[in-house]
Amino acid sequence: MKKLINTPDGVLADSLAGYAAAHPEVRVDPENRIVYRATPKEAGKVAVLSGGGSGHEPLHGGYVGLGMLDAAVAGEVFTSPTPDQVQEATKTVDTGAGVLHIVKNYTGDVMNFDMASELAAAESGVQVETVVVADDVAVQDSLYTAGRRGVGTTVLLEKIVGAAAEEGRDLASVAALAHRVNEAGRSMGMALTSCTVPAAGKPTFDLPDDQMEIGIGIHGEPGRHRQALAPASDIAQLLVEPILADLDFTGAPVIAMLNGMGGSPLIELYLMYGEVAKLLEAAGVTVARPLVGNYITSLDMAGCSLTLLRADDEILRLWDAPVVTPGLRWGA
Amino acid sequence: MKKLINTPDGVLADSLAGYAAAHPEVRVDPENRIVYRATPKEAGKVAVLSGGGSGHEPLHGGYVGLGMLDAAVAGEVFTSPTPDQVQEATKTVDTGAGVLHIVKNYTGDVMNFDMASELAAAESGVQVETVVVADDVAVQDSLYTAGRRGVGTTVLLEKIVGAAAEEGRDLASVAALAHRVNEAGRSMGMALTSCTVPAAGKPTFDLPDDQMEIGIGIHGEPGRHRQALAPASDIAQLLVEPILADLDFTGAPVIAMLNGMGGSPLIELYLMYGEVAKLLEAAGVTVARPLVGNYITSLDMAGCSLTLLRADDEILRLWDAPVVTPGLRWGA
Amino acid sequence: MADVSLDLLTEWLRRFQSLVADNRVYLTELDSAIGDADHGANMDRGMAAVVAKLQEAPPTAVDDLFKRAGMTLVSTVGGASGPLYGTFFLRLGTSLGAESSVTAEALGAGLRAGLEGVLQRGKAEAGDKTMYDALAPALDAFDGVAAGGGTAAQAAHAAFEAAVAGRDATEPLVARKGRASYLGERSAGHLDPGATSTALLFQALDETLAGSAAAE
Amino acid sequence: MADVSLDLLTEWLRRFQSLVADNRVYLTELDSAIGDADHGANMDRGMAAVVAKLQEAPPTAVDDLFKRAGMTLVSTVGGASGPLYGTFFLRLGTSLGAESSVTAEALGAGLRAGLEGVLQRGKAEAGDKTMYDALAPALDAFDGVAAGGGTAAQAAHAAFEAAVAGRDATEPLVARKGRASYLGERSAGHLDPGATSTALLFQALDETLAGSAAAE
Ligand SMILES: Nc1ncnc2c1ncn2[C@@H]1O[C@H](COP(=O)(O)OP(=O)(O)O)[C@@H](O)[C@H]1O
Ligand SMILES: Nc1ncnc2c1ncn2[C@@H]1O[C@H](COP(=O)(O)OP(=O)(O)O)[C@@H](O)[C@H]1O
Ligand SMILES: [Mg+2]
Ligand SMILES: [Mg+2]
Ligand SMILES: [Mg+2]
Ligand SMILES: [Mg+2]
Repeated sequence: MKKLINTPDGVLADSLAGYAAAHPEVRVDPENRIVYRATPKEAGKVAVLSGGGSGHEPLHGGYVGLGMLDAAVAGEVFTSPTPDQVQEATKTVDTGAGVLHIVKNYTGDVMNFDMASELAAAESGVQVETVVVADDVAVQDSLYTAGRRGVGTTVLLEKIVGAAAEEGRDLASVAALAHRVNEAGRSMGMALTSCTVPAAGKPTFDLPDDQMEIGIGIHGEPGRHRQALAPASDIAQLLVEPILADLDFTGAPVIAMLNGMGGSPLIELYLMYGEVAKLLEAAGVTVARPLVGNYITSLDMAGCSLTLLRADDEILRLWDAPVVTPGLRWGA
Repeated sequence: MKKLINTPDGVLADSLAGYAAAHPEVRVDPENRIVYRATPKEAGKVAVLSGGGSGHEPLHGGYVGLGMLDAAVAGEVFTSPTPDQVQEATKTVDTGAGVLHIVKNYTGDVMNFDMASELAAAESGVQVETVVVADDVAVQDSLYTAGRRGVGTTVLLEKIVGAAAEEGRDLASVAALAHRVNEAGRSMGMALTSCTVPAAGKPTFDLPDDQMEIGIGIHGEPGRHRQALAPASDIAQLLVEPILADLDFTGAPVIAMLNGMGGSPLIELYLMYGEVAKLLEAAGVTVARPLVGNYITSLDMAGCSLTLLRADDEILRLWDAPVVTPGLRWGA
Repeated sequence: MADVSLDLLTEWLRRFQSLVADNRVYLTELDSAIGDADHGANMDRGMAAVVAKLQEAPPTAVDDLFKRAGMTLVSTVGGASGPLYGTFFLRLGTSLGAESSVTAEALGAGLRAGLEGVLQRGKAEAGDKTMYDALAPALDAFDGVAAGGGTAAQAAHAAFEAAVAGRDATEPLVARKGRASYLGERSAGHLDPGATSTALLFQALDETLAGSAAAE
Repeated sequence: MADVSLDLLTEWLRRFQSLVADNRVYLTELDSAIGDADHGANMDRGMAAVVAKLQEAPPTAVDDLFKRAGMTLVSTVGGASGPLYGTFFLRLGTSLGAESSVTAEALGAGLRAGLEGVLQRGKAEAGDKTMYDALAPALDAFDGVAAGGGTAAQAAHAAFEAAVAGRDATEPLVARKGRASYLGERSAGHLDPGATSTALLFQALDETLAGSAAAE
């Protein structure tokens, strides 16, 4: 395993220490592994909180700041944070207007956040609403399964909902918007290589030099199927088709994110976006806001994912609103 | 070779096409492989131009925009652009106040840019000044060699000089500032893995699983020496020490960039920055502005580099000035 | 028939911790195949914390033992296994009194309360390829022996064997819960990591009680 | 003693192109060891463009042939080899007239003008481990044979042998110019890629002229 780390077990603590040193505009609670805004939001505004396993940077810590999150709670690599951590962050960011929890749909995340909101309501009376992001079309959705994974839409949702909270909307309205965004987003991912979890010390799966995995998530879990390595134009098709088959993206402005998994360089991500853009245009989909880069990663995995969000004027306005975070910044 | 590409020879053209699709705020000339601002600078202001081989994204195309570059000229992967391309860009961006060429110190880059400024002066009378960035302390500097490589300081210089040009300073003053910044910057890099040049199809060098390269540049060239893989704290020392030995960084505000080589995820880069920050503090160096991320990369290489710039109030003010580019953005 | 003492129950958790530590790499390998390669690290981190907590202050009674173990797991593990194992031990503790020993029947009832907690949190059903598939048969076996007048040690041994059989039966299953469910058909052909750690839990109970006073 | 015709000189460049194409991978491998793994791709891209240009419109005279080749290399290669090989051919073309053939002496003088251009651009010295280390001895050998009354073919053969020897002599050298210089001592033990492509240039000239009218 080749990584810029000290010890496998110290990765999270050491990385958070570096994050704190690099970004005076956030405040890191090293004990509870929580990233807060250095300057808290004004009283009376809904607080927006997210969290999950680490290894997806800049998600979530990189999205703490004006116009996006108030706090991000970090679990161990690929492991949801605990209820205690989430509860601590929830109590701290509440200004009286309640807290929105943005949770990616994984059994562990959902259970830990559920326990946290039970605790928060019982012990401190904080009002909590939760949106569970579930947008991965690689996963079949059914009543009898864990449902779709939460992937790329999380980034877009944190931005849009963060802007709404900044405007001073109430908790019910912010939560309703969150659900609306979740329902309008779809993602699909692929990998050229496996990632390596530090504590595991070797790649999660073996992938021959001439094969790729289609339908991967962001935790190094193998995908839905494996197939021969293909040109970028074919890969674009494998990402675009299942998304368009799942939801109609025509007739509305679309936010499109071509996301890198952590080990693929920008030159390749732009190239992939070019292929995707061609297919979307041919399918009559209008990309109003493109976003290309590493936004929700899977450690050092090479590969990419595509997220499309069917937007409207309100969502676009919130998307364009100022955001000042280490991971996403514009308008201020 | 596992890459998100169509064909090895088409990488640059395809990636530029995607870049153009993703960023309506820039204009791409696909034939000459030049990235321009979509809205050119006001007449009478000095234009700032850079360029070089591709594979270092976001450098240079990602730094085109308000407060930074007016144009970036892209060569093939790791190959300087040609004089024709540079001359074309130079003529296009000149508003009458002259053009600053920011060139990284490599034999090929220097020769091609030299030929371009000869052509530009002869054929179109454009006034050109050139700064050759040479900041890599891994390379011994001497009259009889090609001199130090230009690496990380290039990013900082493009930002600072771009802000000065935006203020309306004249060419001589902008060029003088560029030389001053170049003399105040030092970098040192290391690699955990080699990169793979698409046209070569396999890693440039073989690096055993338990070894790392110290003193690498940004073109996949092997480093000054190879040694056993070490913890991040030791690696930080290998980067910090030669830089501090080369220039005194105490008693002035310092801009510090911990840069990823393209294949190392953010969680590791922050961790490395934490180690570096500890060493700098112990050495009495005051980091006024930290920057952590992938800013000048080497395709898919895993590894990182450290750049320190000895700043002053003027340089800090220019650093903080608004910048609106795909790769670096704040203040607007 | 001797009751199971607080010391033995504490020893059970210690032994579980050491089995988990020994199998850390194996559990993570199982989780690499159909999950996210952290089940070994998660369980090891959690049980190490439990043992450390018990070291700090010895448990005062059987309910205290399991409640503290459960709370420690909830607050140190995260992931799916943290709330599931945590709730399991919390409910087990809650169902017991502030006693210094338990009967085989009471232990069986407590374990079942734990199972109910797991079901409430995770909503797994038989055959979903989760820890439930080892836990449920283990408890059935335990209760069967205890109800027939067997010792706690005999019940634990039967539970261990049933847990192993349950664990092995997860191999051909297509997962419907947890991360493995994302793999669809590709999840078949692999043991479930959580069912495997659950088998270790009953191996630890079996080994602890065998040859102890509770075996009389 | 027959002059070297425009056709033969055009054939020289064609043959160089095909040798470069055949050795593309090899040249890139050499550049991987001590450079940035692109010399094969660079030379191949450039010479393919030269041949395409000549295909579009056949050269009208020897100066036109080499000037166009040089300009095409400058505008399609980039890197270090673009300006160096480009300048080499540009100067060679400039030193010749609008003739349809050249004498061995004139060709030698033209090649030397090319060498001067390379020196002016690159400022390399003997032993810096660059293409200069193959080019300079090749020209010395060419001039020696031509001055002694040898045919152009004989001169080209001697030049080829000297270029090969010069190329081989770069192996133990520590580079002082170009990217290889960054490696310091580690650059020793490898052939210089540019010296290797320069040897191909003279191999092409040798093969073109051997058995031609210019050999008479
Ligand atoms: N809904 C559920 N009900 C019961 N057990 C579950 C459920 N979801 C997951 N599990 C168990 O959790 C195990 C995985 O635990 P672990 O790897 O520690 O957490 P995570 O899946 O969050 O990475 C699975 O092997 C499975 O036995
Ligand atoms: N200053 C110089 N003078 C002469 N030849 C040089 C000089 N610098 C580099 N070269 C030649 O250029 C070759 C490398 O060419 P190439 O790989 O195409 O360009 P780059 O180094 O820009 O990647 C070297 O092997 C060397 O022979
Ligand atoms: Mg996990
Ligand atoms: Mg090159
Ligand atoms: Mg897991
Ligand atoms: Mg090269």
